Amino acid sequence: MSASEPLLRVKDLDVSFGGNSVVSGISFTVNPGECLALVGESGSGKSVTARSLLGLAGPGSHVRATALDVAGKDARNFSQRSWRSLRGKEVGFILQDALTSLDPLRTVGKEIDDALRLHSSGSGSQRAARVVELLEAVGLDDPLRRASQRSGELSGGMRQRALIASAIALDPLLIIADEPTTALDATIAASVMDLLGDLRRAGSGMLLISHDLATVASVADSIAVMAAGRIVERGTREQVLNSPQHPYTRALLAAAPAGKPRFTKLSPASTHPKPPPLQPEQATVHQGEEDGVVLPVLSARGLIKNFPLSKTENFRAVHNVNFDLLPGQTLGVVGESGSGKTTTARMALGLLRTDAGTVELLGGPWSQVPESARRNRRSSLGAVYQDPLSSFDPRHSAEAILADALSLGATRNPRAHRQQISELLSLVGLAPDMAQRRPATLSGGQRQRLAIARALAPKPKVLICDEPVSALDVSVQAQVLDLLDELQQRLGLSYLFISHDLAVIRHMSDHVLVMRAGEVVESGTTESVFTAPAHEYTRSLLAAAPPSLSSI
Amino acid sequence: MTLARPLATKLFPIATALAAALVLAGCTPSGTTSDASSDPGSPVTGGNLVYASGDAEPSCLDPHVGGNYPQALVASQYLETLYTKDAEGKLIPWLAADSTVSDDGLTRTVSIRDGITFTDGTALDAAAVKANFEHLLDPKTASSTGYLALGKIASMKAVDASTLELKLKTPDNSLLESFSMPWVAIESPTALKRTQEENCAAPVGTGPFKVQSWKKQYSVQMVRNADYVLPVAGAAHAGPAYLDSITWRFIPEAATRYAALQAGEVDIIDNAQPDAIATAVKTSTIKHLDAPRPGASNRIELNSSKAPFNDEKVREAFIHAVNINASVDSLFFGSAKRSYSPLSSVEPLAYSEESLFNYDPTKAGTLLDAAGWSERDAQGYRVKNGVRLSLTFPVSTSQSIPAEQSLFEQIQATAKESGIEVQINLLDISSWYGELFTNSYNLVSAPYTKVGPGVLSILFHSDSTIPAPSGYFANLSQVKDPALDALLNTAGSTKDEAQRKDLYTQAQKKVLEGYYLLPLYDQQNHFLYSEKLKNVGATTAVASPIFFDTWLAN
Amino acid sequence: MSTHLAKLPRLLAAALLLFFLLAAIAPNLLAPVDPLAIDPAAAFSAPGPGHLLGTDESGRDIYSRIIHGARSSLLIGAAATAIGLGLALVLGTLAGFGGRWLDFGVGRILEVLFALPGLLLALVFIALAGPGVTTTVIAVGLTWAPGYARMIRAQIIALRSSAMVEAATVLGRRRSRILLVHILPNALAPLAVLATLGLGQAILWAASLSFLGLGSPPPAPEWGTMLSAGRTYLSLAWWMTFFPGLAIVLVAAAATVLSRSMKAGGSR
Amino acid sequence: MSDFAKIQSSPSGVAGTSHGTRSAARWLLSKIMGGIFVLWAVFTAIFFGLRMIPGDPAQAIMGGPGSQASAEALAAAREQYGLDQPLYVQYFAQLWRLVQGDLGTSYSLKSPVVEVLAELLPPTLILAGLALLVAWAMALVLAVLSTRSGAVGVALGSGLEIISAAVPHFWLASVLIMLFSTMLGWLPPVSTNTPAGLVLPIITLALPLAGFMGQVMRDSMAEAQRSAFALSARARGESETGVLLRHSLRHGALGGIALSGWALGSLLSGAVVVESIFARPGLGRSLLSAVTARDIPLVTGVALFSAAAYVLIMAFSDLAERLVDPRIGRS
Repeated sequence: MSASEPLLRVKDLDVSFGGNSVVSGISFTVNPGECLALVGESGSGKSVTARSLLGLAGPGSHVRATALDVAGKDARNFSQRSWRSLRGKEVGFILQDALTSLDPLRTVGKEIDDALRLHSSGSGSQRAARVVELLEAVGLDDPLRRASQRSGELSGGMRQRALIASAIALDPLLIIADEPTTALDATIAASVMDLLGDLRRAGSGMLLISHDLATVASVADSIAVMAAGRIVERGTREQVLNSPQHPYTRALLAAAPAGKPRFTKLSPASTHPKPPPLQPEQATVHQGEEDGVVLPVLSARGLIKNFPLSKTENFRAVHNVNFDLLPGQTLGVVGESGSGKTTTARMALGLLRTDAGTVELLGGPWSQVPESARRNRRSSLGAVYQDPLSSFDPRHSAEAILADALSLGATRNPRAHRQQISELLSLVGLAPDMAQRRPATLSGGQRQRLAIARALAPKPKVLICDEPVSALDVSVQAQVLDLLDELQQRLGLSYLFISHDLAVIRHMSDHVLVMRAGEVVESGTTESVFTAPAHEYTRSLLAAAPPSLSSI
Repeated sequence: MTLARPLATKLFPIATALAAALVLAGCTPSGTTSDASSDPGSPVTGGNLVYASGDAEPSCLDPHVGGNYPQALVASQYLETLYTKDAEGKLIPWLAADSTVSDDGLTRTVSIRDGITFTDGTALDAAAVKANFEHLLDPKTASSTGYLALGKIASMKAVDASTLELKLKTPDNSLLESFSMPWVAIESPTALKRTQEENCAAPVGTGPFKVQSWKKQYSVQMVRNADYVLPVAGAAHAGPAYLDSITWRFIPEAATRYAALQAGEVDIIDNAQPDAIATAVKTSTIKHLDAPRPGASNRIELNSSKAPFNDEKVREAFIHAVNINASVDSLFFGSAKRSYSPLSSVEPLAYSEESLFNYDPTKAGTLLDAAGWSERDAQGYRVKNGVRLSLTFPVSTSQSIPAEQSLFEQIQATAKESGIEVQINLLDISSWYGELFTNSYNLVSAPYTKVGPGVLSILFHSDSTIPAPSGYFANLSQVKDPALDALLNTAGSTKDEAQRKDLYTQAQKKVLEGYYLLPLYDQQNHFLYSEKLKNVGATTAVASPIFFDTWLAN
Repeated sequence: MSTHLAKLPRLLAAALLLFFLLAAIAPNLLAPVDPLAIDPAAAFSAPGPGHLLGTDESGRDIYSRIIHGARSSLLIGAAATAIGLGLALVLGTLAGFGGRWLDFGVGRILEVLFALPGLLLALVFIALAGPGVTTTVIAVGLTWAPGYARMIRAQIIALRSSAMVEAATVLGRRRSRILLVHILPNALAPLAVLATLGLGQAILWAASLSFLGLGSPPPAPEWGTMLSAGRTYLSLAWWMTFFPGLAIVLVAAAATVLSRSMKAGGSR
Repeated sequence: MSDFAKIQSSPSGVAGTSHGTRSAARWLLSKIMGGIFVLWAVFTAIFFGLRMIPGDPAQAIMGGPGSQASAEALAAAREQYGLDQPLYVQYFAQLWRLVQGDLGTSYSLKSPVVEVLAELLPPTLILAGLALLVAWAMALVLAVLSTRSGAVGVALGSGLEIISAAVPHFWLASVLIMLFSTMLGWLPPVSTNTPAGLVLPIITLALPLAGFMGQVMRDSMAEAQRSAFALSARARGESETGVLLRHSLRHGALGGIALSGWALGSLLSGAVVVESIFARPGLGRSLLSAVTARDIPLVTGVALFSAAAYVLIMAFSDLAERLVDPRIGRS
């Protein structure tokens, strides 16, 4: 086939499962050496689209298109056999989450070798050599050893690279990557993106699927924005990012916190109803303020926590961490997985005994007193988790959960607290009719709102938020962040805000703590840390972060 | 040698055949009791007979130890007894040549046949017999049946090689009958000197076969005794047995056992179930041998020692309230004949009284009303001052065949119609004995095999209500009647045959008319065998088959 | 197992269990004939208009015996399962909350119970307490307890460190309250699945025990007992064995199907 | 039932389950210690449990209460078997003998329990072993075939498994005998020394077991089929059969392996019934008779043996799992 001919030509692609359509009227083309990014939030149908390009839309799916040319062949009525000859050979597919995309029971080498073996290229020894070569190509150290390991023995980044290696084993003309960097730490995500960039430059066409405009911005030539199974906007990267036409695209761009100063709204204002007027005593901010000296509401000194790996060796989870959370302010804690963020938070919450060091809450001893002494003071400290659903008792309705929190556990009978419950619901922007729903039936955003409402019920002074938005879609994340902002302003709350996402941290925090391997490598005001990073690790983090879209 | 007595009228589907058999029978010691047996043709030497036993595998092949019927069955192939019975059920000397008793009946002299040797080469003589009796009476042997049979022996002396003199505590006119039971069979004294474990594994006797090997839970292998000498020349052929060997397998499941016979895996099975017999007799390939056991009949004992059966009226009422005949006919397909006697029909002195046992609910009703069981409770059971007329009936799963258990269930059902509650408890043998020893039963059915009417004293003499150290007692209806005791005592010791017969008849009348027991039928002992097997039917005095004359047609 | 195909067996299973439940509650509704009424004349009559599923050796109607037997059979199953679960609950909770040593101890006990084949456990127990329905029930329950206990323990331990419990702690709830309000109820939820499953299995086991002559006393119609009684007459009257067997198989299978679908529903 | 089997097989409770990274030696040691503990506990439990059974052991020695054993005889037996000593003395004496590998003398069979076991073990092991193999084969074949042939196949397959897992052994046995021996006359109803005689017993034992295992295997296989790695394998151009054989099958096998310890128990329990129906010599049959005969030494022997077997199997299945699945033992 000539270079001019597109690798992928899709026209009016419809995919439906048992009657209800999930993708409809999608058309696009990918030319050799070109990278098209398909961006959309969960449920927008982007993954289904990607899979239907390989005839893997799944059982019960019904795929129709006026044109579906893959690698120059009309794939509309392909037999399984011809699909198979296509997969892996002409088209490489990189799946969403590398954790589960490699068979845990087989060695990485075998998994990669499969692609070679299936399309019968070379003898066993030749293939083995090629496997090592590939692993090296995707930047894995000690490829020989890696080839003999199973995915369980590899880190997330390594797995993703191994997966890529298996996808590019036969230098396919076209690579389809479905959320290749989700669930990866920023630095690793960046390097994986670079790797994909190299592949593209090497001449293979690429279809990149992602929920996040920022991540694809660096690689994609053109971007197609998907919503509800349709492409709402398509154009070059510059067009889409700088002069978005469709309101949805605009909303998406607006929702990205990167480069937005504190307290600027990320979501359209109409996302939730106006809250009712507040009781005065809640409005008072900055208590504990004596002759100009602002006392911290939550402070930690020399926190240390070790987890025993075996009888002999320990894992150093947190090492000598200090911080002060000032009233009405937000202290952001940023770091990659395993940096000790969450352990710190759990010690601050008094859920985890400290090996050394102390935590003080509102000037009183906290970490070193027994739980019985903490219990009645807990009402002043709330928590919001990454996965709200698991933090609710699945058997209780929203109102029951709130009633329980409001009554300090005295009752789960909503009647006792009708008034406050409805207030709380509207405060976090949940419609009253959500009261009877069980958490499992709520959407991700609604769950997080409910979690916040529960945290607020005992009228706390301090809220500890551990990755509160990382499980949410960009637009929903924006709403939740806005909500947190708003609540802080109106209730004078103090946040200990933990996230791996620099953009989020920057948007939310007054002060920032950068953690790595259990230690605080840098701390200071958000401005100073982000504009003039002192520590080299902070710099590398910032470098790895996707560029703030406005800066393109 | 001897025959189980044919019961022409018993197997009604094949009655004619049996009649024919009777005519043939005479004294030809061949399988003529088996149905439809025409001329077996000329004997063939050789072959291995596979016998499938449904009984529990004996824990010891020496019937001296313990002493139960399964042991008797297998031991009959390699052990022989001092006395035995002939076709007419007459007691005849076997390993013994003759026997005399002193006038006071306290000295019994037994002369031993000579020219007979055990399969280990030891010669049979008075000393050998003495050694056997001592073995039986030695507590370490833990003999139960044999021990009881010789219970009256006070001392013994081998006068010379062929004469044994026994001194008795009291006269015992059933001693010779006892001698005819495999549990007092004669073994090689040399072999008896071995450890019990060894002797249990391979007893040594004078029989037509000898034990070769014993694969636990699978089979006992026996081979022909090449230099076998038939003690009494006569009907049976002389010289060694026709069969090379016998494989004695243990197949507890009735259905499996019969299936094995059908499939030709085995040549003969015991404990044949009524339904199997009924179907088998219709075929030409499988034949039937019915050899009812001697001693007591199968019966239900009514425990007269406690309420409600301490009242004779209630016992009589119960007996009239249940309809045995209908059940027996349907459950046993005519393979079992109703008995009205405490003794087995093979016992010459058996006395039966049919008139006492007719099914008559109305009579039962009036009797019970008379006895004060007039009110009825919600479930329609009779009540007497607040107490329900309820009878507990422990049943041993290992001692009652399914058909019998069904019979009991039907008794339960018919009794209910007269307002009598019967509670059947199916128990394993140990628990079952437990119930008996604690006297927590009103009804019970326990077989008892013994040669001769002497069994009556074991079952109905008041002495038998006194439990042995183990707690065991045989008088389960717990009759305590001095008059009866007297009858049994004299009957057991008299030397006058006529008087003995008369006294035992009176004794039987007494227990029957006292409604102490409800006779059912003879102790069933049915065998089914392939028609390839010829000349089956010879049995010992306890009706265990012997395969000396048997051959496998090819 | 959530294709439309899986729906049909689910419904069938539910219908079956309901039918037998009805039979257990109001047998006379489904089978007016007295299951104990004997009729020697009509013994061994084959299935037909007179007797839907034939008669047994005493001429009793097999259909009505199966229907009337449902109660005792289901009761045996239910009771055994209840005992098993009850015991398991105690052990599991002890292990789950009693701290390391108790957990260790209980763990060992469970191991030992596992190491003994169920039937041996049952036989020894029956020998110990004497045969009868009650002992059979307890014996069967006993043999199944360790499995359940292990399950409950795992559940509780998983819940102990769940975000839910953490959240409750942060809200200042007492340990005891968390245990009662959050952990136990959620740990028990999956037991419904087990119970359904156990029912079928327990009935199966009780049947095996009555095959070994350790079942419920006659004439009470009980499936296991009927089955072993009929075995003797297999060649003569197959229906005596076949239909009670069928009843057992159906209930056990239905219970399995149902519990599987319950599980699927729970996980969805 | 698969759920139940899973519970039964969850490795959590197994002697010395491995947590953390642990050297093979440590693992082995923990297994051995755990095993010894289990054996001791079983011995103790059975010893005292059986002593609680009503009835005088001496009776059992004299061949049950039916035997009218004389007082002397009983005394002799008590003395011979050391039953006249206080219980704790008996306990420690037996424990000591056990350590030396002596299990005492069977009351009913009058011969050393060790010999009895040695004689009855092989037939049972042959039966159970073959049954296990056949069950494995059946389960695998059924699982693969049905998974291979789509939703209908799965429904059919699991239906078949559920039914066969719900069939009582003795019922199955009787039906098989009627069918293949009485009606068709293909196979002997009693097990003989010929291989043919083994067929029916093995099927009887294997079928229900296969039902259980099949369910577990299919569940884990179905999971694998739906998994992301299966998808990426397909995306590599792997055929459905390839996915099934190269990926799902291992995961299915894993589910099956975990079951073997539980399977052993059910096999031994099944053997009790099967051996008595098909008149096979073996442990199961002797267990039944031993319990009813109150033969304490024999019951203890059988119990100890099966416990030992259980411990061994569990160790092996644990080992096998580690070989198939490196995740276990790390994590």
